[in-house]
Amino acid sequence: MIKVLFFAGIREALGIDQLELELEGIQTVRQLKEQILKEHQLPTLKQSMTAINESFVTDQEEIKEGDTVAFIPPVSGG
Amino acid sequence: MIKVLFFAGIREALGIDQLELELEGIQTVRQLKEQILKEHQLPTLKQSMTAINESFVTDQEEIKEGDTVAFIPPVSGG
Amino acid sequence: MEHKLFEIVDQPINIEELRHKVERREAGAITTFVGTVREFTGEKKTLYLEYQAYQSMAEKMLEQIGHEIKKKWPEAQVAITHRVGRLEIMDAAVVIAVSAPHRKTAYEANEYAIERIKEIVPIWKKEFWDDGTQWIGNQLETINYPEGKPIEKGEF
Amino acid sequence: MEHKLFEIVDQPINIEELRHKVERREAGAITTFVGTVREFTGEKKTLYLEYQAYQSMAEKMLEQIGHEIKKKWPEAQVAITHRVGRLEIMDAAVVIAVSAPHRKTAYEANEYAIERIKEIVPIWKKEFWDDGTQWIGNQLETINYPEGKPIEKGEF
Repeated sequence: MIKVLFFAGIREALGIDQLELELEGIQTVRQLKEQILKEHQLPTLKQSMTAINESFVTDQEEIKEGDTVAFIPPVSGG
Repeated sequence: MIKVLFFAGIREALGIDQLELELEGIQTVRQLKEQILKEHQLPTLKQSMTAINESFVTDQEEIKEGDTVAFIPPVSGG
Repeated sequence: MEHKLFEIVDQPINIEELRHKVERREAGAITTFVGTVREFTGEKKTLYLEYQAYQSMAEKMLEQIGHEIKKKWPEAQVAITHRVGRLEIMDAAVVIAVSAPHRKTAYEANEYAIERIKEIVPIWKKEFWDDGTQWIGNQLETINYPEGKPIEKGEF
Repeated sequence: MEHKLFEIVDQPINIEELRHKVERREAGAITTFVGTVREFTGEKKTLYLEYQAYQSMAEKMLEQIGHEIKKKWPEAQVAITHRVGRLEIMDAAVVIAVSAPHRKTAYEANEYAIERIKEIVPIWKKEFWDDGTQWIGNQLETINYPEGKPIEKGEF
């Protein structure tokens, strides 16, 4: 199981702020994104950065059992 | 009559913060400085700027009856 | 530590308190930056804003900015608080306080902090206008994240 | 005018009040600079300071700096207060508050103000150490006033 967190526009588009899912063949951030995009229209997801366990990672990063993956749309704090 | 104001190190060296004097032949800031230096040891006066009626002037500036002349040693506010 | 130097809060920010966090006898200069909700952006009139954060990561990223500053300006002391939730016009969204022995450092480190906040801290702003709402994207518009990863500064 | 934007005072400076003087709905950024009494300058330990001002001219020069800023950054709003008399370590000697629609202006105009204060405002600092006292001269040490007149910026 991994936990996936959604924020801002993505959260609003999906109507949920997080979900838990089984890895089942998903090994990298890229594969997780593709999986989600298969099921949802989420143009902002492509522009988003990704964090695993609160650290930014690239699309090549491996996801491990128990990880918390967060999609970080372009930030606008400050 | 003109009024002359002293500040900081100059005030301390002279022991007075202002004096009034007759112009009597003094026409410019330079002449006033020379007059004061004749009577007092004031090395800081040479490095000082001068203000007449609260505006900076050069040593060539003419002093007129009723003016307030202030010697402004290098400033150190802030 | 008596108080948190890097914080996400959902209440009004106490600016005085931020400054007190960085005050010390070694300091000759303290700068504060207050980012406030502006009514107009061009012709567009903002009614109010909503900020959302990935709180735990946002505080971690603020701390990272603190480390980056410590490395670039070892004599600087910095505290940052960002507010989330609904904010009205003129409310403070973010406050940055920096103390340093000399003023140049206090200005530079402070400006560095706000620039980095706009790059790496997971906080998002939603604008509410008369005629709609929008989540605001990267306001810098100049940044390119190759492969979705932000540019690293220093070794962090 | 409700309150004075440029002031010399002989009491502790209310920093909050300075910020309130420049707050407005058009502002998205407010910077404050607080110049504080530092305990050590190199090895030398300061016990306390005394500031003296040519008060009427000093306020006039602070206003001039305000005009210079208005000319360089028309959207900036600035307030400056300088304190005189005896100041202890950590006391605020000068506070500069600047608001602007955008942050860059708020930082730049603020730093410009403190640099100009150190050039043209008739205020002097006397340091009190364990082993003596001294009136401090121009701390910038880089400025040359031909014929004793400060460099003019803009048309003022």
